[in-house]
Amino acid sequence: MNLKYSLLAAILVILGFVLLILPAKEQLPETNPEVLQYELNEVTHFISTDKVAERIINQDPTLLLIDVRMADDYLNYSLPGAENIPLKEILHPDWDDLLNQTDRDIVFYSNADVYAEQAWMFARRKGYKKLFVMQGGLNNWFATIIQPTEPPETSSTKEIEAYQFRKAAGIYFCGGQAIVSEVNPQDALVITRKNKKTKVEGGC
Amino acid sequence: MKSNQKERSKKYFNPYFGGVLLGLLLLLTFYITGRGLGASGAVKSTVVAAVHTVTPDFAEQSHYLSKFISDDNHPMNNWLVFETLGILAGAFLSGALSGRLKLKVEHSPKITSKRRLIFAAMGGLLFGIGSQLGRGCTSGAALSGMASLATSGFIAMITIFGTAFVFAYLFRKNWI
Amino acid sequence: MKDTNQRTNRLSIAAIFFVLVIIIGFITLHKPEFEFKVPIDQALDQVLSFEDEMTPEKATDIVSNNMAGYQFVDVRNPYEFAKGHIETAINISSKELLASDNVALFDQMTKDSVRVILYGYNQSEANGSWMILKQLGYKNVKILLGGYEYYSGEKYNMFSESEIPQYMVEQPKYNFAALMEELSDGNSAIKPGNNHTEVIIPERKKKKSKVEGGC
Amino acid sequence: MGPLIPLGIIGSEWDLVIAILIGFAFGFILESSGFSSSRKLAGVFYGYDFVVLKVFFTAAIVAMLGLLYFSYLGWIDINLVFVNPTFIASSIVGGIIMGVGFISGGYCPGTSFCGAAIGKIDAMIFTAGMFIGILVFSEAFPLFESLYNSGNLGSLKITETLGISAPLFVFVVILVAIPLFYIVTRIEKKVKKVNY
Repeated sequence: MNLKYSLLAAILVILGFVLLILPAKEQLPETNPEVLQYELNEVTHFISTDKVAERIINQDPTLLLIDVRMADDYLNYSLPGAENIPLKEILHPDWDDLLNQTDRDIVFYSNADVYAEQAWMFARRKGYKKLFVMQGGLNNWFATIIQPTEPPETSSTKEIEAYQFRKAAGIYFCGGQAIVSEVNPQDALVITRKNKKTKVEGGC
Repeated sequence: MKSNQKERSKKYFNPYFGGVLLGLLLLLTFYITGRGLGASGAVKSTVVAAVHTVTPDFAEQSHYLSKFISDDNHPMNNWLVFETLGILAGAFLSGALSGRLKLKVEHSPKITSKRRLIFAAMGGLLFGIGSQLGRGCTSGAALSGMASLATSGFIAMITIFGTAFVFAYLFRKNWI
Repeated sequence: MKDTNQRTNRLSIAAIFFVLVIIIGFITLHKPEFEFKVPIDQALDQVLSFEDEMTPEKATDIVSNNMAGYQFVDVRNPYEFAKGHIETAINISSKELLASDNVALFDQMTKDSVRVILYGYNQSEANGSWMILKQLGYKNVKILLGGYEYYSGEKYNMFSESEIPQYMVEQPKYNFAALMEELSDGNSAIKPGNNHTEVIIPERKKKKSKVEGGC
Repeated sequence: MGPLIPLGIIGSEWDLVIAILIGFAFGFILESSGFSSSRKLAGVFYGYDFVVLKVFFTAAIVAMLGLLYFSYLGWIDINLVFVNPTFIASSIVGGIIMGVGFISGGYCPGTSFCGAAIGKIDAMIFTAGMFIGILVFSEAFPLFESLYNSGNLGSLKITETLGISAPLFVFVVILVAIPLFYIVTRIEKKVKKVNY
């Protein structure tokens, strides 16, 4: 019986020791390249300018816009409520608190979507979640929201509705008073992931 | 007398076996729910529910209780309450299987049942206050806290057992 | 005593069960096939250096002079590829980028020090694949600015008045601030940091058609 | 991959079913280990029965080890595991009050439920006392409020407090626990048996 206890004790010690000599794992493991490749291919990281506009207008508290252009460009013009993290500073530890979260949808944008996607890629590689890229960037923002082109009359009602929304949104962003009718609320929402990662309330 | 003693202890699990099982269960609980086991929280929920039902105004005025009242979430509808119901059922089954079901007051032969009950009530009262102040009891704060390496768990463990040791001498008559 | 032994056996079984679970966990531990070889800060520096970006002019040069040591890789899907592509290009759709034979191909090209030039319809389409390959440690991979769109000449002179080549997609196409100023036309436009407090100013112009007014 | 419920892998509608099942196992193990007897529990303070200490420490070590291994194997996201916030002053005072309650009542909340379930009247009284205690606490809350909220250190982990890595800490705990188990077994044999 004593032998058995010694064996069990040995097992415990070995288990503890193995854990000790295992290489340390980072708190937030790097996202696997295959995962990133998959997300890029499925284009789950893009969010359209329409949806961004709608969420800004609705003052969605779960939206956080990040401008990855240089500070000068940001000061010159930026989307309402956007924070500025120039691409070259994206890895700076100062931004960890802002980026490493799961409460908000972070949307990166630049003039186009290349720099924003690069910022997305680096933040995503660091293991951060709920990150998106505004499709087409600010150039597309101006082309679609601020100065939308009117679709030909033959276009589908959906397109015309989208145009009317854009027009109204454009008025809103230019400081005018506009009643913004929502586009289809169903697909207006960003891909709402099923897993809500909330910290559970525990305790006794 | 001695054989009786052995007979009795045989009915219980080997303590290490119980410990390993409890550890695995705790691990499973963390794995499934992300939080540990607990017990005193259920009592709190029941108190909140009871007070809220009897005198709603009073509960809402109470600074402490009102923290746990919300309209859509009934206080009884609480993870820990259901867990506690499970504890009662599980303990009952275990007691039934080992033939330990018996209505009695367990106390040292040196003291009367009455004295034991008074001390039990006092202990319960203190535990009720202490568990709220310490944000959890032996299972919730100390055991689960230690397993999740929370500093509060170790503080709770050390203070609970340390204080009990210090006061053990005063209460020796009750137990030995 | 036999009974007590049985109980200790039970303990051993529980302990061994615990150990087994962990051992099985280690055996089945999924070792990722791919790992980023380039540290993240170096990868950022590489991107910021713009060294691995190739202009459409240079690409045209390579193709027309039949320069050796370059391989164009089209990351669009096979249908798009079939519709038209750079003559010497091969097709590795971005969905198949990490398939084992494609990885073997990239390895081979690295060994032969062939410079690989990725392109999609535009820069954005190849950007993800390019960054993944760079971070996997393929030093010889470049990206074609402007993508097939500009290479094929579809858009070459569309904005000829601009001095900046149009394949530089990150260049602003508008003077954002000035345009906003102009469009808001007296309405106080929402400025950065203003945190979109709604300024309600009655619309003055073109009251008749709401759709056209304002901006 | 885990924890399952916070990640939404198991729907929250299963939450309460799981609560009952886990509680059931919890109660069964506690009772079978002898935690339904107050005199067995109190034995740890007089040296005649160390079952509490053995079960408690074994369980804590197994769960600690398990959590770290699970985390290593990627089965559980350790950041989503609830860590009780540390309020240093109220933790200590609460612990002291609970310690006195423990030695006087002989139970703690979990074990008193077990005792009550198998018909221990003292356990039932203890539970009733607990109800009153919480009621008293909520009544006198303004009195405790400053203490209750003082010294908030957040969800602090012992590894952060001591500044050592988690594996090292667990290893040290194991190295301390094994001789401890051996010593208490020796003490148990020496101390006069108590019949209960």
